[in-house]
Amino acid sequence: MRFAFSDDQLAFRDAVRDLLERECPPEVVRAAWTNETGRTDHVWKHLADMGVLGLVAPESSGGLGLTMLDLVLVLEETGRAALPEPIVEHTAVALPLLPPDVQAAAAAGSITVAAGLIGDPFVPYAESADLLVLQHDVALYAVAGNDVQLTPDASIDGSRRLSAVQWDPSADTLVASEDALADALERGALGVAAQLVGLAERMIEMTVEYARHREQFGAPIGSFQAVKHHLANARVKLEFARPLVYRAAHSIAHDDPDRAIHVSMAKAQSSDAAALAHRCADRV
Amino acid sequence: MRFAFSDDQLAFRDAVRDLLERECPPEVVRAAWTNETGRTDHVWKHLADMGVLGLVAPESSGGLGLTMLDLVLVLEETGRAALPEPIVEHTAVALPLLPPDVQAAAAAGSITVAAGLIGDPFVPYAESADLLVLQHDVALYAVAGNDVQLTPDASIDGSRRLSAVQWDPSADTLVASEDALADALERGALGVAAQLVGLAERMIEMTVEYARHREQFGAPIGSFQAVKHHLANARVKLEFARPLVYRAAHSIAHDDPDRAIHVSMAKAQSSDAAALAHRCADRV
Amino acid sequence: MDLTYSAAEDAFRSGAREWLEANVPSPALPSGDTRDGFAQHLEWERKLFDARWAVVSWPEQFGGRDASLWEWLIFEEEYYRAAAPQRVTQNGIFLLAPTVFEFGTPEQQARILPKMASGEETWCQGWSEPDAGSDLAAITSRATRDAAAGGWRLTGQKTWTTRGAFCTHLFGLFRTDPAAERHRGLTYFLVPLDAPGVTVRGFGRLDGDEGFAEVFLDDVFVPDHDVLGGVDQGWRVAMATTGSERGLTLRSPGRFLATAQRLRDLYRDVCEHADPALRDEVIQASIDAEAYQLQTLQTVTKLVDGEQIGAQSSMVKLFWSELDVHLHETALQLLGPRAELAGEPWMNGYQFALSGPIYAGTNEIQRNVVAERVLGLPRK
Amino acid sequence: MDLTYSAAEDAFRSGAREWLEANVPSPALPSGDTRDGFAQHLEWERKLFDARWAVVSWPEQFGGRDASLWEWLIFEEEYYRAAAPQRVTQNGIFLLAPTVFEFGTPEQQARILPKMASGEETWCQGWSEPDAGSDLAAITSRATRDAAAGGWRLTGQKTWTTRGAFCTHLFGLFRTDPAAERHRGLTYFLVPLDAPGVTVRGFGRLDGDEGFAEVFLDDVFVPDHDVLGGVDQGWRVAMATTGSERGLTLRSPGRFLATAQRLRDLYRDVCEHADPALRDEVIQASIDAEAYQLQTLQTVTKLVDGEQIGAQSSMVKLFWSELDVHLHETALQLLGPRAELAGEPWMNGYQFALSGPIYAGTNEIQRNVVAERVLGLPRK
Repeated sequence: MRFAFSDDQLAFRDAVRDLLERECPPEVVRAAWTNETGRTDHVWKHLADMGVLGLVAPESSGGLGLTMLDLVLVLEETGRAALPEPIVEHTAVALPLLPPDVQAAAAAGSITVAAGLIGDPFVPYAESADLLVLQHDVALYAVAGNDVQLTPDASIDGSRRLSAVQWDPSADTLVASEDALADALERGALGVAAQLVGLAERMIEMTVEYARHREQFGAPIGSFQAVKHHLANARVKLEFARPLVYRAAHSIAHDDPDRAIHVSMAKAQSSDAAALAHRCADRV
Repeated sequence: MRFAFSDDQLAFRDAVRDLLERECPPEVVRAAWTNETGRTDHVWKHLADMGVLGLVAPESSGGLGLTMLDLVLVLEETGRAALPEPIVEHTAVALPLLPPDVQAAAAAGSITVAAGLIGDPFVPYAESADLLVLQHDVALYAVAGNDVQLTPDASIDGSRRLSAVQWDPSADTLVASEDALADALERGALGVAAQLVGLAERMIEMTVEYARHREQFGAPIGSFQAVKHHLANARVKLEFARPLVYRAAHSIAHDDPDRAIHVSMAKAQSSDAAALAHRCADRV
Repeated sequence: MDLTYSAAEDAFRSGAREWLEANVPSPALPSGDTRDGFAQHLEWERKLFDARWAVVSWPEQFGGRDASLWEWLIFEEEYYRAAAPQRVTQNGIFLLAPTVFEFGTPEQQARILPKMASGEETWCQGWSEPDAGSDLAAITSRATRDAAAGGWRLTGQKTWTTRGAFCTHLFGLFRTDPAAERHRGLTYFLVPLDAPGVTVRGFGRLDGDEGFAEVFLDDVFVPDHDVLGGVDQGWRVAMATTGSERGLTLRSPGRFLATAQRLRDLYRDVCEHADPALRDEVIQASIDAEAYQLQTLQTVTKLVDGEQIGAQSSMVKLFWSELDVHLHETALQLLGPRAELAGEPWMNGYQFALSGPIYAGTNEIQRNVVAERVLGLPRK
Repeated sequence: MDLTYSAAEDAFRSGAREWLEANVPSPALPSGDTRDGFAQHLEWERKLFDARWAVVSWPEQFGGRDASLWEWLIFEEEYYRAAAPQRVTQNGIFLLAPTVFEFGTPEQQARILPKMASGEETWCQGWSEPDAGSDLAAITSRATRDAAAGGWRLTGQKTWTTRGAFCTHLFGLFRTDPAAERHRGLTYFLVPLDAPGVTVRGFGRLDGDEGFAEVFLDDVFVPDHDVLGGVDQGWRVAMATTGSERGLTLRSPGRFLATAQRLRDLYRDVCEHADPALRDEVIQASIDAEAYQLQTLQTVTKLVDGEQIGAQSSMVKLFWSELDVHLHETALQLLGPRAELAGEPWMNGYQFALSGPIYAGTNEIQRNVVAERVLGLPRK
């Protein structure tokens, strides 16, 4: 029993954090609200060069041949930076399903893969994607961007460029069915859970920073019990969400028979943690 | 439009409060946890003398001929005092259903009426009751204490002497069916809601009193924001429960077609208010 | 106790309902927090004014109907029931006007109120400064006496001014006696935003609207007749406004009753696929909306009886602001993925509701007020 | 990362499970907070000790198995899974013993620990006083030096002492230097309750049990060898105990995993008639119990790596105490009217759970600790 990441995993996480702090500061995120694609372009390329985009692809396709357990910390960092890119869809959901040549292009970041799953009528970043992995019934299909019809719609998050997608499934484009579909959905949910945990942590940090310096009634507002207790509650919620996320990543990486349950627990708890951190950040 | 009680109603409420402060202080409530009946005897008699027990019986039966709108403030006071007596069952549920002679005895407090409704396997105070109003299917029956078999059980509230009751319905003892049953259930639920509001108010008052005088870290604990905000939240919850209770009483008194909904709203909200006040009192 | 309306009140309701049904614009106007939307909203305000529905509770001479508090509540219920446009004049009508009625001279009332009611002059609030938010008494913008010119010269910065970029006037607090203790030495001024020395800079919110503004004042001359309620009396005068803001007039029950009704309609549309636990949330929000209405009826009865409401208004502000968040959060959960669409009214409402616990005195401050002034807990 | 147990650990689990299945008393013992129940629990403690399950993580010489932290967690899981009796010795084993291991002399360890493990000597905690609860440093009970007799004379009053009326010994803080600043000048003493000058008065709780006691000390002589960790060092020594109380050892995840399992069993029994919203509560409580276990595995990994946990223990205490209330509240809602029965185990558990946010440092104090020491917010 050992519930901790390896030094290599942590070092890689730190490297991604450094990269995103440098290349994806708040100005870059804000710029994506109004630019052409809603994305960052240069950060996408950096992530490819670092091996992040191809992290879970086999080495034969130019990937690092690693698992969701290695990816989870990296996705947490993308949540922390609020990275405006479809990295969960591209790397966690789609990459393992693609044929080797396409996988290689995706790992290199020379193409972008978006994903559209049943339950959500919109595909984020479909306009700038080269390939779309789309669900029909209990199967996934990889369809070229040219072969679909898009109807854009606006999200409140300016960087999330949404589109409704019209397309036709065919045997040629089938990439996953039944179990492989379930696995892909789990990887996606886990990826979002990791991002939410990273985002929650960052919101708490920024709020603490503000509360340490903003003064009212002659004292930093962070010295008032009401503010302290809001933040303490948010921090506790996060403390008991993160281990569920890491456990779910481990379960996916090891094909644990309970992995679907573990992913659901992780997603539910990290959503609540992020919502509480947001409320706290908003009010303080 | 005028959403307030009359001076007479308020004066009667004040008189009942005075009586209960004098005759039913905490020592009397505590004594009921271990005495023979779980009740107060002398307070029951005082309430009868004041007209409280017969408040909603017609004057021809020795009652005051008033309505649930007059009773609601009085029941609130019994909750405030945590009166260990089956007054909701006796006066709000049963009294209007009884034949004149029995009604007169109940109004005079020379008999006690308990009540057992479907959904609750226990009848409180059945052992010391002379008459039991019991539900079977969609009807109520008034059965003499001698004609039922009791199996006592212990509640965590020492004064609530519970019994499971074995009995047989018969046409002789039928006192209400269908609509009259629904009305009786509503009166009972409203009565409990009123008691919960009174109880919540008293818990908040006692907690405030404690927090004003208990010192830690060199200051009254009531000066700390954490304590203040707990209590403020409890007080707000109560503020927005009470009007629902009064409205429901008005709706019953005026046969408002929506009275069942109004009673449910009152009951739900006052339960939550009392639960929050309790949690606050417990923790402070 | 009498929970029915009189025949006259019922007739008032019918009148309002009929007029609103015939006149509420459809489709709905664009947001009043954009420049274009604001202009369209002003047209609507003019229409309301012409039909004498803009300020029903005001005296007829200023454009009202002398409506009672009951009638005002009825009008608000009907207004929100009809999903009529937001009131871009609300900061004037609901925040400044009560102060003008209480503290203004007859000359000020006659000069200010009719143009406010018609929307010819629009008012924004100059309370907050960069270092004075919850701690309003920390205001540093100052006014110095210009006896020769018969007035004051104002210098400083106001921020978080809702729709400041579109309004014509500002009301706010300025420090007239820097030597006095924090809460003293403030004066309540009325400032035309086209006065020399005023710079208004709108700033975008996260959602892209230019709904807030910073207002910079550099030696702006304001004549004596635009002091409201006496020199150095500003704190007392402003608190009267804050009282009405938190209490009865800013967020009437009709608003939340209408939102709760829309929430129940939404639930019926989607309940087949919704988490059954959300049903309880819909019901709780509906109960709370009714509780708010009933509590208001209690309060109005007290006011009619000549009682004061005082710190009770802090409980009211806590309740409606949390209720508004709850109503909208529940709706977003029911909507699922569609909730994130920029054009989704529930999402727009949610973003506004999130500010409820913060503006008009943060809920943390309100809880202190309830604890200290309603419950009697010690200040320190 | 490796989330599997070794073969040796699995074998340890099987051994514990088999012994517990064969030995856990059925029907359950009466409450250990009554005099009669306490005696029956001591018999059970003796049985645990004889089979070397009383203190698995202690060295063999004191009655333990030298079990690793992992094995200790496993034992706790099995203990609660088997619904074995509450540990009436817990205040000694979980609160005092870690301090004795860290600060005690070899003589003290040999004298105190084996009898604590066997239940021959039972320990209660003498922290709180009538005017020192959350503000523990306000302790006024004092110890004055008796150099001639080679010890100290203790005078004062301790209260809220769990099971004090049934225990043989008390550990607690007394003021040895009245001139020193609040947190200094305290000393940690071990006091036999049969010493001359000690009066123990049990007091009933609302539910009728005599589970708490007040302990009065009037010039009670305690020899030097019953000072733990040095004169005037009591605060530092006691905080080490408080750390373990809040952190790992007092409330192990096994306890809540077992309660969550019973809650799911209850839900399955009654779900046909239950409010569907309660399903979400059952699920949330189950997720939280798993989260608590996983967070503990993280923490144990850190401890095995030689890291400190420090103020993190305050987050742990906040979490399990709120979780325990939530588990039991949900159960009571599922039970309906039967919840109020005095013999209902969920109700008894609820009443105990309600004290969780209060004892071992109130949750208000813990939130201050998290804010100041985990998040770095300013003290004042």
